[in-house]
Amino acid sequence: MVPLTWYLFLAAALFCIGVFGALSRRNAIAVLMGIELMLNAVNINLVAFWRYTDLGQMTGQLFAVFVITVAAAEACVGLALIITIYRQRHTVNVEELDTMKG
Amino acid sequence: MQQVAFAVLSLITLGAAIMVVTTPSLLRSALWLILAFFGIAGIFVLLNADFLAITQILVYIGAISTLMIFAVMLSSKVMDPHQPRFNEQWGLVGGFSALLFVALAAIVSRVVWPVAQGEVPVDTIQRLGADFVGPYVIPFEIASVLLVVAMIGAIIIARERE
Amino acid sequence: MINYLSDFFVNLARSWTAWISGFLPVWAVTVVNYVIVAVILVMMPVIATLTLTWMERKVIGRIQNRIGPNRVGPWGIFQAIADAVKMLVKEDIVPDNADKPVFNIAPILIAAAACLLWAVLPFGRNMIGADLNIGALYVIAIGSFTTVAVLMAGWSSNNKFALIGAFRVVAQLLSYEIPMVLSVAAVVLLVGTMRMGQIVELQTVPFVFLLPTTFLIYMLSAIAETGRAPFDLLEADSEIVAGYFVEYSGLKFGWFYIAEYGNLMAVAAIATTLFLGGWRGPGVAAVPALGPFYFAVKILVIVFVLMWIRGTLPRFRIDQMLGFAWKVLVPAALANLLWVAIVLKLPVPTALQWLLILAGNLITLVVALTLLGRAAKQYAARRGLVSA
Amino acid sequence: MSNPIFNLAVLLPLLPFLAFVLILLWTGRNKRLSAGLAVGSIGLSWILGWAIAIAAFRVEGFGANPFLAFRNWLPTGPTWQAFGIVIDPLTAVMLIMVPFVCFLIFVYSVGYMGIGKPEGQHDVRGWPAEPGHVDPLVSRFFAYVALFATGMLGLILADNLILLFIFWEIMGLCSYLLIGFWFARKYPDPKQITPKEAGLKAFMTTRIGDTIMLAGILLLWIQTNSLSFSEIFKPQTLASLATTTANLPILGPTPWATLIAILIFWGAIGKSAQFPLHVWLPDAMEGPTPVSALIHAATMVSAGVYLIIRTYPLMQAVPHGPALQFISFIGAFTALFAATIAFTQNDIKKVLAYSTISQLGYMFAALGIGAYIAATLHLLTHAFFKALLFLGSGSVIHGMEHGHHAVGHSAHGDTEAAGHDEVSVSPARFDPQDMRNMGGLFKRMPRTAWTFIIGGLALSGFPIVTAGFWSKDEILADAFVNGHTLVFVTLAVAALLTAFYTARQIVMTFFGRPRTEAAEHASERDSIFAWMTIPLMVLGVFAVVAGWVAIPEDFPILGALSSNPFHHFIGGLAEALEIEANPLPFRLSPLVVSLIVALGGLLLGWLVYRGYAGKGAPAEGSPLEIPDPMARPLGRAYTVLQRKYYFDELYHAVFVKGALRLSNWLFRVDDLWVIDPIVDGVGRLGRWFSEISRRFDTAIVDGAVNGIAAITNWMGGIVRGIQTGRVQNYLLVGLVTVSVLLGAFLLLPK
Repeated sequence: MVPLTWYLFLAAALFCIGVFGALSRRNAIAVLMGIELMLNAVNINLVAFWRYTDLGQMTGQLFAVFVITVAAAEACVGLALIITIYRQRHTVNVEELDTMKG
Repeated sequence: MQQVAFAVLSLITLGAAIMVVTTPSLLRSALWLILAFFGIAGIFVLLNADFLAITQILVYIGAISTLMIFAVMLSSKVMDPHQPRFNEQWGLVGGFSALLFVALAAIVSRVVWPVAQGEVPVDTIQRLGADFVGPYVIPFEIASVLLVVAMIGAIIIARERE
Repeated sequence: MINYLSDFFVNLARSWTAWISGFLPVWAVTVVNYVIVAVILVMMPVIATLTLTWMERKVIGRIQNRIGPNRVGPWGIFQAIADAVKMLVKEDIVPDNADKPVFNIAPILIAAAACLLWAVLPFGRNMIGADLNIGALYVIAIGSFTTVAVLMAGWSSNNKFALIGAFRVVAQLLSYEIPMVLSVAAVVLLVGTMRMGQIVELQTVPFVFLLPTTFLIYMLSAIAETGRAPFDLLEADSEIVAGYFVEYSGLKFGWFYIAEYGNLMAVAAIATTLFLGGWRGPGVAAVPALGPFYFAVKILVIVFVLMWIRGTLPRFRIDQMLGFAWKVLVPAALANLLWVAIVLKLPVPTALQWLLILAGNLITLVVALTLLGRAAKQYAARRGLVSA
Repeated sequence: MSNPIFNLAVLLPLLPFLAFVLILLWTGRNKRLSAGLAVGSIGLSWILGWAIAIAAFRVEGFGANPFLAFRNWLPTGPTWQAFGIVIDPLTAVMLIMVPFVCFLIFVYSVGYMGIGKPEGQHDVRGWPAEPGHVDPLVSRFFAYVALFATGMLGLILADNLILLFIFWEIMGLCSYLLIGFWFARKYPDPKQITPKEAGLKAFMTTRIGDTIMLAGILLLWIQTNSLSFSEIFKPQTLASLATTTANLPILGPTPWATLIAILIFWGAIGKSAQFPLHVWLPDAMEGPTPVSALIHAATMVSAGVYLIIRTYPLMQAVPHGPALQFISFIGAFTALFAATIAFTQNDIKKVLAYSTISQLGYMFAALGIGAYIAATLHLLTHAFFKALLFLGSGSVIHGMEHGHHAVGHSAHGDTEAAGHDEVSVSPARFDPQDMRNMGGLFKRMPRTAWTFIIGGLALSGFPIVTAGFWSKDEILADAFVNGHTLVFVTLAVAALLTAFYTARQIVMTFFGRPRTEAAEHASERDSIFAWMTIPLMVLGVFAVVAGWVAIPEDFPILGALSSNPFHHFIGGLAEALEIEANPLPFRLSPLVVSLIVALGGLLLGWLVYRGYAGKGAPAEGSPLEIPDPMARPLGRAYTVLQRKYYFDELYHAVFVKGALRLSNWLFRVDDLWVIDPIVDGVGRLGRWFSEISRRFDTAIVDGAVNGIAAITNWMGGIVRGIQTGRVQNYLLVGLVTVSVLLGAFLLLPK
C-alpha cells in the first residue's frame, strides 16, 4: 500500500513544475500547458485525499471531475484567445502581449 | 507491487512534465504533456479511481491535448526554435518554484494526515452518478452551463471577423 | 469429454493454468497468463488484416463486377500473406527534416490503440481480456486516443498533404466522437452498467431491436471513426494522396494498414457487443463454446455491410460531413438518449418501456429523415441541381 | 377542510404579472394582442378568484381556521419573513370584488382606449388620442393595469405585513405611472395641473403616509419579532403590545399598540386620501378614466380601509383606545369635509373623486366606532357603485367628445398642440368633463344614463333596493346603537350632502336641455360603447344586489327573507380574532334618519337644480357663465368650498413657498452682509498682494511647480517599471510571496 504522503509529494512536484512552466515559457500555448499540469496536480491531491480519508463519500472524485470540466472550458477559451491574438498580432509570445504596460 | 507501479508512474509523470516545460519544440512538449497525462491516469488507477482515469484520457488526451496540438500547428509559422524558449525571468521562477516545492514538501512531511484505511466500495461509479444528480446537482448544472458558455465564447472569440 | 468441449476455451484455459501452476509460483502463473492473453489480443488486428483485406478485395471486386484476387492460392486466399511479405521487404524511408522520433512512434501508437480496444470485448461467456467496470467508456477513450496518433503522424512527416490529412482527421474524429459517445451512453443507460460482459449478459433481446436509430447512429459514426468510405476524407486518395500516412512505407505503412483493419473489426465487434447481443445465440447456454463463433459471425456480417457501403457510396465533402455530424447525428442521438432516460423512469412494466423506447427511436428516425430530405431538396434547388 | 383549490391562490397575482411581463417584453408592438393578454389573464384570475371564494363560503367555521400557505424567503436576523398567502373570510369577500371589478374595468378600457380603432395621424405618444383613434401607448397602459392587478391581488392575499407593504408599494408605483399616463399633455392655462405633475403629487403625498407606515411596521417587528398576521394577532402578543408602553416626548407613556396602530393608520390615510393627505386624489383624475375607476375608486384607495380591517385586532388592542378614536375622528371629519367640497365641483370626475374620499371617510369612521362588518360591507358595495359611476362618467366624457367632434371644431385643442404650440395657448378650450357643458344627455346616451343613475342612487343610499342603503344604514345604526352620537350626526349630515350632490350631478348631466352643441350631438352609438356599456350594466346589477347579502335579520319584513349570510361569514373571522361584532338590535330612529337623508337629499338636489338644468343653452356666451344656483345662498362660503378650502394653496404656501422663501432669505443674508464686504476687502488685499506675489512668483513658485512636476515625472518613471503589463511578471510576484510566506511560516518558531 502506498502511503498518502507519496502522492502528496508527487502532486507538489508536479504543481511546481507546472508553475515553472506557466511562468517561464515565452509561448502562450506552453503557458497553458503549465496551467494544465498545475490543475492535474490538484486533481491528484483531491483523489488521493478521497482514497485515504473518506471513502464514505465521493467528494474528492466529484471535485476532480469538476476540475477537469473547468480545465476543459479554460483550455478551449484560452486557445481561442491565443488563435485570435495570433491572427491579429502574428505572435503567440507572451512577452510581446503587454499592451497593458504602464 | 503497488509501490513499484507508483514509482514507475510518478517517474514517467514527472519526467514528462519536466520535458513539457523544457522542450523547445512546442509540438514535442504537447506530446510530452500527453505522456504526463497518461502517467496521471495511471496514478488514478492506482488510487482505484478508474472512472477518473478514463475521463482523464478522454478529456485531457482526447480533447485538450488535441486542441493544443491544433493550436500549435495553426501558430507554427511564427515559432522558430532558435529564439529562446524561456523569458528572462526564468531563473528567478525556477528558484522560487524550487523553494515552493521545498516548502510544500516540508508541510506534507510535517503534518500528520488523518489516514483512514478502508476498502474501496465496488459501486463507486454508481455513487458518483448518484451524487452528481443528488446533493451536487447544482454544481453539476453550473459546470454544464460553464461548458456551454465557454464553447459559445470560444466560437465568438475565434470567429474570423469580416 | 463432451462437456469439456462444450465449454472448450474456458476449460482449456483452466487446465492450462492447472498444468503450469504445477511447476511455477503463483505470480509467475499470473504473469504468464497475462502475457498469453495479451498476445492473443494483439494478434487480433493482425488476423483481422490478413482476413479482411482479402475479404474486402473480393467483396469490392464483386461489387465492381470484377473477380478480385485470384492468383495466389485458391481464390487468392494467400494474397494477404503475399502483401505482408512485400511490405516487410520494402525499404523503410524517413523523409528529411521530418520529426523523426514522432514519425517513428506514431504508427506504433495507432496499432497499439487498435489492439487495446480488444481488451474489453467479450468473446464468449467468461472470455474477456479485462472486464473493466468502465468498459464502454474505455472503448471511447481509446478511440479518442487514435486522434492524437494520427495527428502525430500527419505533423511529423512534414508534408502538406499529410498535414491537411491530419487536420481533417481532427475535425472528423472529434465531431463523430460525440454521436458515438451519445449512442453508447443510450445502451449503458438501458442496461445500467458499463461492463461489456454484463452488457452482453443482460442483452436478452439484441438492443438493435430496441434502439435501431441509436444503432444506425453508432454505425455511421463508427464508419467515420475508422475513416472508411464514404467518410474516408483523411485518406482521400484523389485529393490528398494518402492522407496522414502518405510519407510512410514498408513496415510502418503496414502498421497503419493493420490499425485500419483492426479498427474496422473492432468497431464491428463493439457494435456486436452493444447492439447485436455479442456472443449470444441459440444454444449458447448449453454449449458456451459456440459463443465465439456467433461473435465472429456477427462481426463478419457487420464488416460485410461496411464493405458494401464502401463499395457503393461516393465520398462526402468535408463541410457536408461535419454538418451531418453536428446537425443530424448529434441532435438525433441526444433525443434518443433523453427519451431512453425518461422512459426508464416511467413506472411501467419493462416490456412497455421497451416498446416506448422502440417507438421513440422510430419517431426520431422518421423525423430526422424527413428533415434531411427537405434540406437536401432545398439545397439541390438552391444549387439548381433539380428544377425545384 | 382545506380545499385543494386554495393552493391555486398563488396564481391569482401571478397571472396578471405574467401578462405584464409578456406585454412589456414582447407583445408591446401588437396592441390587440397586448390588450387580449391583459384581459385574458385578469379574466382567468377572476374565475379562479370566484371559485376560491365560493369554496371558502362552503367551509363551515372558516373564520376560525383559515387557509395558510407560506414559504420563508427573507431572513431577518433570528426570524424569517414568509412569502405567504392567507385565505380567510375577509380575503374571500375581497376576492369576490377585486378580480371581478378589475376584469370589468379592463374590458371597459378596451373600448375606452379605442382598441381596434385606426391609428391617429397626428397622435403623439403621451397625449390622449383623437376620438375614434387608438391610443398610441395603449399596450403600455394595459401592462401597467395588469401590474396593478398583481399588486391588488397580492395585497389581499398577503399573510404578513412586509409582503402587504411590498404589494402596497407596487400599487403606488402603478398609480403614479397611470395618473401620469398622458405624460406629455399640457394645458393652455399654466395653473391647471398636468398629468405629469398630478402623478408626482400623488406619489409624493402617499410617500409621506407610507414612510410613517413603514416606521410603524418596523416598530411592530422590533416589538414582536414577526410580521405575519397569524403571529401578531395571538392574544398574548396583542396583550403584551397593549400593556408595554413607550415613552414619547410629549404624550408621555403610550402603549406600543396605540403608537404602532396610529403609525400604520397613517399609511391608510395616505393611500385612501384621508383628511390631511387627501389633496392628491382629485388631481389623480388627470389619469385615464378607467384608471380613476379602478385605482382611485374601487381598489387601491380602498386598500387603506382593507389594511385597517386586516390589522383590526391591532387597532383595537387597546379597547376604545386613542387609536380607534383617532381613526373615527379622521374618518368622520373627512366624510363631511369632502362631501361639502363635492357639491360645488363642476368637473364630473372631481365630484366623484371627492365623493370617494368622503365614502372612504365613512368606512374609517365605521371602523373607528367598531362597526367592523359594516365597514367591510360598505367597502364592497362602494367599490361596485363607485366603479360604476366612474365608468359612467368616462362614457359620458367620450360621448361629449364624440359630440364635440361631430360638431366639427377639434375636441382636443391640446392634441394638435403637441404638434404646434400656438394652438395650445388658445384660451377657449372645450372641456368635455365640465358638467356645465352637459345637460340633457339622458335621451342621447340612455344606457350610460340609466346605469349612472342606478350608481348614483346606490351612492346616495336610495332605500331598500340599492346596495349603498344597506351598508350605510348599517354604519349609521351601529354608530347610533353604540352611542357615538357625534359620529352619527356627522355621518348623517355627510349622507345628506352625498345624496344632494349626487342628485345635482345627475340632474346637471342628464336632465334638462343640452347646454352646448357637443351635448346636443353627444351619442353612444360608436362601436367602442359596446365595450364600455356592457360592464356598466353588469356593475349596475351588482350595485343593486350587492347589498342584499347583508340585510339585518330583525329588519322589518325583509329581514325574514334573508339570514344575513355576510354578517355570519365575516362574523366568524371577527370572533376568531376576538372582535366583538354581534348583530345589532333593530332601532327605528337610525333607519328613519337614513331614509330622510337619502330621500331628502335627492329631492332637494333635484328641486334646486331642476331649474338650472331646464334653462338649457344660454342665448349668448358660454354656459360656464351661468351661476350655480347654490352660489348666491352660500355666498363666499361657496367660493371657499369650490376652492377646496384652499388646501392646495395652503400646502403650496406652507411647504413649497416656505422652502423657496427660506432659501431666498439665506441667499440674501449671504449676499448683502457676508459676501460683498469680503469681496471688496479681498479685492484690495488682492491688488496689494499680487504686486508682491508677482516678483515672488516668477522667481520661486514657477521653479517649485516645475520642480514638483519633474519630481513626479521622475518617480512615475521609476514606478512604472513595475507595470510591465506582462502577466507572467505579476504571477511571479504572487509566486514569490506565496513561497516566501510559506517558508517563513515553516522556519519561524511556533
